[in-house]
Amino acid sequence: MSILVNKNTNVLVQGITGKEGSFHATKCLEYGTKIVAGVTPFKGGSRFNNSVPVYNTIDEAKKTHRIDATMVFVPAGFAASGIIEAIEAEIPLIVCITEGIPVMDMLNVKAALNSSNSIMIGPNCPGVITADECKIGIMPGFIHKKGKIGVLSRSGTLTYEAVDQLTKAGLGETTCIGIGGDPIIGTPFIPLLKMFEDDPETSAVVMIGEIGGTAEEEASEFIKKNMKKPVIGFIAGKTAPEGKRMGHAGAIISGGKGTASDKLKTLEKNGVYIADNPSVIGDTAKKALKLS
Amino acid sequence: MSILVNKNTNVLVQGITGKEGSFHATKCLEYGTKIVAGVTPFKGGSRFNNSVPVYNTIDEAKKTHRIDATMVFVPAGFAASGIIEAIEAEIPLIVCITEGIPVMDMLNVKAALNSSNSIMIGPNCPGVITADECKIGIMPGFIHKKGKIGVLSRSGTLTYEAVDQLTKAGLGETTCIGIGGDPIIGTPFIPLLKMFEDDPETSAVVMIGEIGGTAEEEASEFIKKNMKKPVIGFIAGKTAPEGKRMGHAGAIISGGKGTASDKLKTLEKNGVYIADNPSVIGDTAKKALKLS
Amino acid sequence: MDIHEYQAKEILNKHGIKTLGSILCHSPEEVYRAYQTLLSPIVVVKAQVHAGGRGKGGGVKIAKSGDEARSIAEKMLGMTLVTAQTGKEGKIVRKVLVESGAQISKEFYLSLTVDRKNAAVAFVVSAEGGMEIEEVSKSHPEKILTISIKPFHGLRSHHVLKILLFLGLDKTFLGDLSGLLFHLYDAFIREDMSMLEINPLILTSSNEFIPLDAKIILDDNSIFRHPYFNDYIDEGEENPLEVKAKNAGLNYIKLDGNVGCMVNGAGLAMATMDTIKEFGASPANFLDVGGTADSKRVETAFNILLSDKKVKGIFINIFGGIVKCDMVAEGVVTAAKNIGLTLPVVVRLEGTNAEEAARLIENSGMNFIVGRSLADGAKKISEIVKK
Amino acid sequence: MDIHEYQAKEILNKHGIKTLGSILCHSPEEVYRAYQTLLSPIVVVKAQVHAGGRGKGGGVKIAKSGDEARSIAEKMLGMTLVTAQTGKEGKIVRKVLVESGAQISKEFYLSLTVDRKNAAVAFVVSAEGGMEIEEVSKSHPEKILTISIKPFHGLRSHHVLKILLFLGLDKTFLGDLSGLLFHLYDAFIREDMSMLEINPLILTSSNEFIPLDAKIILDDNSIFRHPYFNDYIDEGEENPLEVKAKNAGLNYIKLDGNVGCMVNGAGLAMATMDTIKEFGASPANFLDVGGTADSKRVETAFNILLSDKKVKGIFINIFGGIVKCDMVAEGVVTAAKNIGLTLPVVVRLEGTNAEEAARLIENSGMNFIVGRSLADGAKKISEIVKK
Repeated sequence: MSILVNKNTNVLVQGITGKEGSFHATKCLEYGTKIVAGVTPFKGGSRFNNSVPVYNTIDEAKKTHRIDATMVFVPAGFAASGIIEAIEAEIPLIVCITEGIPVMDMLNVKAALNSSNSIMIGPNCPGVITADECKIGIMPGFIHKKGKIGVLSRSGTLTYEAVDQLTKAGLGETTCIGIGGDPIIGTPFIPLLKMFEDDPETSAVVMIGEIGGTAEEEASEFIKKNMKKPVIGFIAGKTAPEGKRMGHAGAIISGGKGTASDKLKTLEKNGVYIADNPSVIGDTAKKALKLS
Repeated sequence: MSILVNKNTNVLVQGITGKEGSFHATKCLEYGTKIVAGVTPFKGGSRFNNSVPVYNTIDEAKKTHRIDATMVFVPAGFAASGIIEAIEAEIPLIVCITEGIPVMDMLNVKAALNSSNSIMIGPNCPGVITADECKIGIMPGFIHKKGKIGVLSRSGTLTYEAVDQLTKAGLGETTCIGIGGDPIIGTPFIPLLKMFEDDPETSAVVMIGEIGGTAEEEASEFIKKNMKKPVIGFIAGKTAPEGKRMGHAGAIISGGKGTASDKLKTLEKNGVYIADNPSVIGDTAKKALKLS
Repeated sequence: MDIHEYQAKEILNKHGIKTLGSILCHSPEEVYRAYQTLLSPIVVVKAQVHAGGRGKGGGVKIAKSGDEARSIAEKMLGMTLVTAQTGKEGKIVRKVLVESGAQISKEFYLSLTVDRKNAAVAFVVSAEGGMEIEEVSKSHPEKILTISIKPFHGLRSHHVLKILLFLGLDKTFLGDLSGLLFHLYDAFIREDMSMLEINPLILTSSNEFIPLDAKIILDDNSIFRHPYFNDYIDEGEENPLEVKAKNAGLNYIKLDGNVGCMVNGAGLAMATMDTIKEFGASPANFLDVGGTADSKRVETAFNILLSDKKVKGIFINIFGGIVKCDMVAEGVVTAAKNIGLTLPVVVRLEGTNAEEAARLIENSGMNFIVGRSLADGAKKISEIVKK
Repeated sequence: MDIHEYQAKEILNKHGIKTLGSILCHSPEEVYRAYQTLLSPIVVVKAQVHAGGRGKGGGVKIAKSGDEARSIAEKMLGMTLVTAQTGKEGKIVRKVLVESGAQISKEFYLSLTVDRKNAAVAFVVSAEGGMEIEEVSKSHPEKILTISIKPFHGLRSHHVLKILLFLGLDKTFLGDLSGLLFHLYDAFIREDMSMLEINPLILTSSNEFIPLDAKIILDDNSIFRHPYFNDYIDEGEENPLEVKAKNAGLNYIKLDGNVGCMVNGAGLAMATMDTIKEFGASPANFLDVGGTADSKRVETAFNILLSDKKVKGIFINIFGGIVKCDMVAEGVVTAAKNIGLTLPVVVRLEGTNAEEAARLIENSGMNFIVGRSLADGAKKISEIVKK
């Protein structure tokens, strides 16, 4: 078991012939992801890597393929259109890697998602991976190993850091999800925490947050009320100054709100196991599971 | 039992001090409806009929009262605002009587409803009544009698005609709902049919449709697939010409679509008991229930 | 509300959509001068009436000179144009639009409507431009593409792409088509339209998209935020009785039968018409007198019904809900007396105080018959007019 | 991106929102002439810098004559303005806005922001105009009203009513307040703003609502549809190193410490800074080199880090995911050699081919130390710079 994706997930790639899209689609195929089709306007009829059929629109692709998930590499200016196309085509899972989508576009996308049955991960995220089964995203596959920890993160490479430790600690992962570093994202921590709580293979969850917004605080309240499984938390940005965007569009302390210390206080209060620095995420997970 | 409203429903009236609002609020109070508060901008602090407290906004009213439903008499130009205020205040049931709301406003209202937990009945409808318990609307209360038939209708007086027959036939009604005569309405037949199917007190449903749109056809497909209780159908407008709005904004045959004969054909095919003319609605209900 | 082609094009222009040069004319002389002004060797003279299908009825003609244009206008202005959409009685042509010619490379069908089922705005397109879309939808439904745009989705580039591909256009047209569709979508929403039909939308030989015809229906309910709608009302295009009824706040639609109907409520009014038909007679009209059937209102209604000379009898069917039936009965009797009504009238009053009302009607001394139910009343009036 | 007050007011004007007459000036002489031109007995001279809290820092002064205005400008232009928002180093004042005076009857606070939690646009209002809203929100949260407008709800009259009542205004102001709020909401969405703050919004003695100050932050990501954003960029207001980094496609933010950081990924970069701090040293910067850490890019990054003279050592922390660590190591070594780097550098490379990478670093002959983990690397660099 796992959440969101597994070895049977049929994946579409939107923007499959672009630079990023083609590079990562190849890597995903190498990992074993079942990429059944790609979409790029005006490239319909061609084949990607001499195998994956490319279509002009998702509707065209859907005529021939069952599609469970789509990986979106559409450029920022057209990403909202690409996501809404996927929502209208009723793709159950949309994973949007694209960085730099305007917030106003995301407000509309979020409204469209709310009235749909689609789940979106991202944008501005590394994607979703279920170890040894299905990778939809840009993370390095080899660091992942099937195991018992679910991973949620607003970050990219920091997630790899955590996963690497979990793998080396012999714990391994079920599913690892980068939820995205933007202020408005498709799916915040809570619905995913719930899925992990319900997933029999997941024993604990690592949640990696950062400065900006209140998503971690809300998540910790959910954890306190609704989760039996231990959650290990790390928050990046203790040394970040106020009013500056720390790389991610969503990572900003404004009006004194969204600081790491506030978040850590709330997380601790709500029973989250805190990893004081990123090097001890693996150890903290072991402790939380009473393995050390 | 009944659906949507009962004797414990706490009702708010939006536009309670207006001409229509005050007239019908009084009638509802006489029927026994628990009107707990009213809203009219800039009339906050006063009392309606020397008893019902009036507030400027729903938020103000909610500070003092539990509100289960609201009856909206706000003029057409401001109705969308009034409905969205009710959605934002998370009122579970919104009954909008107002006629003449622009369709573009209703598209937005409908989108807002889709992302909320509120149910809206109307607009341009007579309202909702559970016989002898709660009347939220403008229908004459005295023709209703507690019984076993659920009534759904796109019409006003034609509904009274049907109810009158059901009462005189000794069948009586559980809940009677005018869903509204506009092209875009809050709740079409299907979700209400489902509620009636689940309501132990309802033995059969009378569904009164008219020309325009395809709501009746969709309902009949739902009935065929999902309902065990008999449904009696009547469609008004067999003699209506094409391209003319027959009073209701939604009652129009356009491009040859939405004719009464098409609807009747589909209803019959899907097992709805057809009342050939409005005078036999009561008799048809009796036959459907094998009572005659 | 229906508006004229030239008004529809004004609205499109306001929203940045180019149409061909054109001049509205009321006389053959104006048409002659319009030909000279437009500097187009070929012009099209188009009857401005609230109805489609004008071409087949002779309401659209090509002229290659000022003289020819004038002589076309001489015949067209004042003619009664009968099309599939006017009904048998047709519409009198009071003005014509003289429009420059264009070199047409392709013709498409494009319309925007309200998608009731999805609560959305729908684009309907077809490469079969100039055809009646209802016919295409019956014979070749696969030649029509409908795309619904939910308000919170908005028109997006993938929608434009789908339309472009469906119309068989190549990549080079994407920018222009996109501009056109965004302008149309924006116009549809901002001007509160119920329908916007461009048939045909042409692609000119210089690769421009141009709406050759344009039909717009505006949502009357939004007139409070679009005062200019008032300037677009053309009562000359409507049935005079319907105009009179509307101005009196009554909802009246003229039909072909001989039983005048007076009902409260639109659904009940339709049901009443249907029941009359079932008993072998034919309704002369739809008439919803609304919630307050007082004597003043009933009198106006009587006057409108009686203006239709075909009417041989009247059926009044009122379900008195909040309003008391005896009050309505008094109003009916008073009104009938005021106007000296002589036609046979069947009155059915149901609801509060229905019995007292029946007595008032029976004892009125007028040519009134009481209907005991909707069916009974419909049956009685039908028998009377069939005599 | 931050913009100046005068630019913010230009945007507001474009959207139909009136502001006081004002003239942008670059010299005391211009300020003198501006006083004469404005025909207002009292003017306000305001420093145009990308920071709030100017009043307390001496960046906003009242003048009652042209001479007084000029002498204020003489002091203000060129001064280093330090406010709560500029940091200790302050900002140099290069231009001032001279604005007409107004008779103030009431002052309010009004801002629009993006409500992340509800995915909406939020209005924040308070009758405590002119105060710092963060302070009010801490001391008197009940004096602040936040109303979130979801995109498919839109700003509606009941929202305006709530704001009106909260601000203690009576019915007569409903129309004007409504107009202002609708314009602001429209501007916020159409111009892709992240923040729009009017503090204070004044009500003049003639009962007009006027934004006295205006602060706007634009969403850089939307620049593709707002080419005019480019004209609003004022590099003079930014840290020169940050500008240089940005132009090289690097994400760099200058801080006060002495450990230069070079990391791939924003989250890992923050975590690296935090870990350095834990080991008792202090990060000199945030720097995300992004996904492709080739020698060219690393060289540019080195140059930026070295431009900060406080930097005593560098910590390179790269998690090589898709990119191979030995390639990155080669890039680092080449870049360091090219620029003749002498500072101590701790390099931690994790991921694909990490072992080969460590060997390359160790054998490079440069002043490089291998960090075996994030913590190990942070510890080593901290110990070095603390010596």
